[in-house]
Amino acid sequence: MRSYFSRKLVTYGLTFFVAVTIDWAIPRLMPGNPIQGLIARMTLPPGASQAVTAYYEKVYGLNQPIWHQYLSFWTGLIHGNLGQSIYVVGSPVSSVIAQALPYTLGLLVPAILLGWYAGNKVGAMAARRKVLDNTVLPAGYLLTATPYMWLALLLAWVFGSVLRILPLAGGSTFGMPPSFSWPFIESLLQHWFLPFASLFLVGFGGWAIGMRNVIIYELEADYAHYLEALGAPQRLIRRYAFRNAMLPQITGLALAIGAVVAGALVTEIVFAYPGLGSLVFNAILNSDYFLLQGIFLFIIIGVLIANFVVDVVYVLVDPRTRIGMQGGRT
Amino acid sequence: MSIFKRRRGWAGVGAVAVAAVALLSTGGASAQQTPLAANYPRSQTLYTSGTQYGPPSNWNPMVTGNYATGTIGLLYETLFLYNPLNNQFTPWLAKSGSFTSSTVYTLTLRPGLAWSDGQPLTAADVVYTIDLGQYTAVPYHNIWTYLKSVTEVNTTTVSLAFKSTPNYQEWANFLYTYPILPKHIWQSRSLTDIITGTNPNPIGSGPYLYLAHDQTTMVWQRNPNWWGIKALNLKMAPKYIVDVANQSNNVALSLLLQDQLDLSNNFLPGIASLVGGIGGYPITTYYPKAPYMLSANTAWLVMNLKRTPLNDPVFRRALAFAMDIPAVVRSDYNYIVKGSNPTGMLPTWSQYVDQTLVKSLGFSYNPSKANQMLKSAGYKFGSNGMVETKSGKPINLSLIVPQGWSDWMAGIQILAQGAAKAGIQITPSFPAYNSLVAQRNSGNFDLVINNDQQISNTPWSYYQWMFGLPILKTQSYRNYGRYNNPTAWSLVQQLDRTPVTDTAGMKSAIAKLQQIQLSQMPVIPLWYNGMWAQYNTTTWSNWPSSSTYQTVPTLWRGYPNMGSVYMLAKIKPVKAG
Amino acid sequence: MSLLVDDLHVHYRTLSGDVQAVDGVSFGIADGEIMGLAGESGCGKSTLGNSLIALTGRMRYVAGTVELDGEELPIGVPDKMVPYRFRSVSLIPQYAMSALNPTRKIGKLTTELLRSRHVDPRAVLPEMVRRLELVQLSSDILDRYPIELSGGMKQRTVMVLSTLLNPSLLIADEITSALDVSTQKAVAEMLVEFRTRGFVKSMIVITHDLSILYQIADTIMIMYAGMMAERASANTIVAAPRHPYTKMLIASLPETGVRFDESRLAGIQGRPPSLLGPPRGCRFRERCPVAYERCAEVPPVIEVAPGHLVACWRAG
Amino acid sequence: MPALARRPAMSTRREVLYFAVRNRKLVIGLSVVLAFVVIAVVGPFLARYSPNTIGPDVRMAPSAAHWLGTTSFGEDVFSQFVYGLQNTFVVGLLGGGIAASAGMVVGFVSGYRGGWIDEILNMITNVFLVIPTFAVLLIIAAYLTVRGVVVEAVFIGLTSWPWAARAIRAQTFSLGGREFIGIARLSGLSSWRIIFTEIAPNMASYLFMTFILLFGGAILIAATLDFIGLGPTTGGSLGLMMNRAVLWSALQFGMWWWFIPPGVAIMGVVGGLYVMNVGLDEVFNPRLRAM
Repeated sequence: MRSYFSRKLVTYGLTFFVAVTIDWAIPRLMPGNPIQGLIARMTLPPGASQAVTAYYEKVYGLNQPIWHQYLSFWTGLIHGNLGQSIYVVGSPVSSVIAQALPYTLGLLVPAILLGWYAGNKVGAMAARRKVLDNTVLPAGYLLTATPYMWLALLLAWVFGSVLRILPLAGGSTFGMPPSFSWPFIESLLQHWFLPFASLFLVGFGGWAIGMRNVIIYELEADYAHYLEALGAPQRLIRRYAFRNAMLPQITGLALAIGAVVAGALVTEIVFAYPGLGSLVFNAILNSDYFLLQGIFLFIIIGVLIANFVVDVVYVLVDPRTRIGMQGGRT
Repeated sequence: MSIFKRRRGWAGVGAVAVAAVALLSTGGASAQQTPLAANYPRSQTLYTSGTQYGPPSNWNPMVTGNYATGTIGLLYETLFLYNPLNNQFTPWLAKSGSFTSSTVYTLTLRPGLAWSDGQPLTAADVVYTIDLGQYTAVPYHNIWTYLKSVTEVNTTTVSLAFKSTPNYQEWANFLYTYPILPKHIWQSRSLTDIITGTNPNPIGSGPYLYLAHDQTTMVWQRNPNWWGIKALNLKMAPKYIVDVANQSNNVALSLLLQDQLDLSNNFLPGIASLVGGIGGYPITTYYPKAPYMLSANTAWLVMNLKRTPLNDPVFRRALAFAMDIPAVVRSDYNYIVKGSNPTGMLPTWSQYVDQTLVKSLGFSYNPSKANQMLKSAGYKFGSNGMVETKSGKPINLSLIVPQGWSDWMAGIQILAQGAAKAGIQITPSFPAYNSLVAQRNSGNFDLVINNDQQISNTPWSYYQWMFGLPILKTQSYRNYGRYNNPTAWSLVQQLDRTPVTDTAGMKSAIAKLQQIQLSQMPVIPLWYNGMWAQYNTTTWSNWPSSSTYQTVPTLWRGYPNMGSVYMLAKIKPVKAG
Repeated sequence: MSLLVDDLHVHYRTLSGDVQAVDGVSFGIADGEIMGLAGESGCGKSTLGNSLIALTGRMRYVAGTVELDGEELPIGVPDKMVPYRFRSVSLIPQYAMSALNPTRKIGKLTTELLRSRHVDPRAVLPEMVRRLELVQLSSDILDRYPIELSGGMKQRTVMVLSTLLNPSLLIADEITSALDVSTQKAVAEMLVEFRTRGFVKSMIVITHDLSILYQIADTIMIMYAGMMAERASANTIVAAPRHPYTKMLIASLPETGVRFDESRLAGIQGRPPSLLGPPRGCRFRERCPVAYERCAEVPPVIEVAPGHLVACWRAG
Repeated sequence: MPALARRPAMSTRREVLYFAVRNRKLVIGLSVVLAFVVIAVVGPFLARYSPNTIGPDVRMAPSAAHWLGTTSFGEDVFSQFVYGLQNTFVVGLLGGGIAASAGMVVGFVSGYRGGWIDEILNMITNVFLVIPTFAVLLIIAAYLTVRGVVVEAVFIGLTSWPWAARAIRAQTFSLGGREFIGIARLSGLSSWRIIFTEIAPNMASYLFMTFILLFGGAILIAATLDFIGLGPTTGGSLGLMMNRAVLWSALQFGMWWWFIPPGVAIMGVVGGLYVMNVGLDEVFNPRLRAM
């Protein structure tokens, strides 16, 4: 078991290193200079613009040779310093992200987990009931084939524009200072609901179908037939099938996280939700290297942690891998 | 493992479903009520948006393109205000200011000015602020190219000596553009901090105080001790101003329609069809009919004069005739903007337009004429009907605007279609803003649209942008097309040194510049971008309009000191609160 | 007689129509008898075996009766069969290696299975431990997952599990085909031991492997194309077969006759007929060296000697 | 074993065909996809306006003159729709094709060769799986000034192969242990030959299904990129239609005809592909066939 995890940790470590390096490099390989853009918005007279450029390059360390920037990036990272944002001028990247992160996590974590959970439940139910199968299956296919933002658009249109019962944009009512008061929490929940629903529904559809299909495979497995021959009731067989079908679904969860993150990014843009998605979008438009790096770092760490958790859960749930790791016979 | 236990799981899902239903039912009720009651009383709060496209993070007036909405105007104040709608300078922090000799300007401050921390605002602050400009990286460094010295005569009087004939136009511009800073706070700061710092917890002199901010909002609170209450008998109407940062105009439109915004300074596509009660929305604008909006600046087609065939004035003039501006005004903007005068002069500067020149050298969309001009100039045309160079190489001009600037993105597609009718092939493309800046500044482009120069006290600002010399390797500020005409540049400088009161002198210099501009066509004026302002009259009324009072209706950077601070005093709450 | 099968017809549904996989088979098995069931692939032997316990998806009961210990088994009605399964009729499947749920420990699986059949596991588990020891498995395996066991161990576990409730009839379907020769022998001997100890009353052992049957079976039934060809004591089948097919089958084996799989049967010309619409008369006719005009009629099953049944005109 | 197994008359190919035409999921999925293909192919001949020509009738609801109404600029939504649909198929085929090829190469080599090659390829696959490739796509897209549909498809293809590689690796791995591969190996055939003549044909159905999933995936990714405004700058697309509909406040003005059709088409095509895929699974996998 230890060797398994140390091996995993090495993989994760290497992946982290490579991924972060790529995310560091890509913005810098692209044309355009963030400082130039910043200065351009200031419309400064010629002399001033050069001098100000020099100041900002120094502030952001962009006057250093590229290898030095790379090294400083890692040293900064180790000290928990992600640098200064360019888009949100003068704010440390970490504080910019810290403001947006709760919104994104608040959307993503429930949407992923509830979507996964409910999808698997309903998928398993569909596999055993014809009526449910005939309704859940088509609905599931349509949902999982729906682009996140289009579902978001539809929900926004119906609930925000036509019925006008839910807000169309933002994370809470603009200008309402955050507090632990009921009006603020209510406002938070109202703004949260539609983006959450669009993420949840798409995920739900995919998981429901996946579960339904895997269960059908499992019900055709030898152990199911054997149990049937020994007169075991369908209830027991279904329970085993469900349990075994969960395993590929757990692995699938790890693979799906990247896609859901992408979905969250666009959904946030549709609803102008103040999470990482809107931030990424603006960081890109403003060539904000530091903010981009910082957000990526969080996404990468998030995805890695999620993957690791899934790995651990999988090991706990599937005796085959667990036994394999204990050196048991395979 | 709990994930396999059914009951608990369903209970969880059930709870979420119940919560969702509860949300939906209560959401319906509260979204229509006033959800803000608890915090900023709705009837005393002005909600606005349109300036801030990112989170407010910076209250440093030196960071000119990024400071939070209202930093200059609501918080820090200028010596004068300038109202471009009636071409009037109004003393603000200054009681008066005038040239007491040909090279000396004497400035008198109002008595009783104070900073929000209680310290008096005196001549020393003015001297400190102007002196800061000696540093190259300070945005108004250019004043020291003609300024010799600044001295404090007494606590309310400052004397400024100029090196020679003052650059009257630039100086007048400075007086209402840059604010006076509190010396007692700023003098201890490092230069880097002054140039690039965020200036949190700012101490200003203006009618509003910093109250709070978060990722999407900036909240200002009325300054009860503001000097202007007594001195100007002005009282700002809203107790709170909440500026909403948003990324998209369609979101702003939603908020405006839902009464969550009172003043939207965003470009709102299709707003024309909603103004005047269509659809029952209480939305109004400055003008009740087209163009609905005042004009804020000119959108210019900047051509790279270093490239063939754009180095040929004949080609450039033909291109001007191929710009289907009426189609842009109609289809892109639904008539909320106006096509530009051939000189590019904003409507407020119409007195400076040389009408005879415009008659002889002006242009309007005429594809067949453009085509004819190219033919008679010896340009060849390919089998597809598209113009080629005189040596028979195909011409395909790339026209760039920044990614995400939706009205321009649509606009250049319309322009490209119109130009094709004249036989000129234009390919629109949309690089990211910074990428566009890099291409533009380094001269690596064919065509780009630019509107950096805003409405101001003087057409000089337009001409120095158009003809500015010298041409550097990187043109970071002006003359992106790299038009090299020393005659024109000296005329611009001559204009600069013409006193603002000498209208005749200004006109004569400008006429000469317009002669060069229209015949050489270094840039092509397209349309006037609107001074976007949409008012929701549910909570606040008495907005600036052609029929009420003439004040610029936007809180964009630079506009409070062009008079919109008056708007804040003149609007009236619909319900007393 | 513990088992009496009378004129059983079971069809196998396919795209092109019903395959008459078991087409009128009758036989009986005495208490304590081990009957071997042999024949080429597709002769219907597995279908016959399965139909006695659980019809799978594509099998369809058509006609005939099955009586076990004097009680008729409702084999055509799956729901009604449930009470008999495991308790009266049990199965050691072909796929014994993968018959155990991979994510359950064997003990837990057994407990859950027993509970689902309303048997108190505490009453049965000590016996299970004894029987595991009998097949040389430690009781530790109850605390293990199937993946921790070798193929042979899994096989033996399934044997013990399937016979835990002392069924009257055990159907052992190709249980040795996946094992190596020495294990085969051990497993076969255990089957006999199970019978001897009374864990099962009677047994049908379905296999390709005549040599195994020779070792353990009391009687052997040879099937051909959905019908019974010959049935007799194991010695008689090997030493004195009467049906031409049996003769050829025995002859085609190497001396120490191990298995007759597809390739070895090359000795017999031709292929079995399609059971979609089988020919009238004797189904072996096409390949039979001694066929004559009479064979166009279905040959009756004749008892040529006590307990020796042959379905061939020539046998009479 | 049933007698069927011995009957050579019913060849595997015929059997697959037999089940294929009777599988409801396959038939429905394929019909939906084909219906959209027909619209994409025939549509341009029916369209009476060119997709980006501005017209005098703005914000018109669907009518006889404009079947799907007009945009804020008076462009014909139907014309944009059919051309966008064409591009959707181009992106899907090309992006899905590139991803499938990359996934196959990596998966085959990794699964067949094993050893350190496998370790390295596995690592690369993992990195790609963990990196938010969509975010990387965003950055790349943002900086490519001129982007065509083809460029977009290539980038999508190059970033969406990892899960396919992983799945194909596993399949190859299990096939590699089979007897016939061992025989091929002993006979001295080169690795590539074994992969392409022995392994790939044995996984043909699996590979085809992988391609279909990648096809649908590429369409979704492209739609997302386009929606953010980072899609093709030349030519239209369904995602771009939605992007412009949002930017120009179609939601607020109730111009549902501007943003509903593109979404329906994407959902239809991708959903059709997915349903088809399950149908194919049932056709190729005898255990799942219902009689």
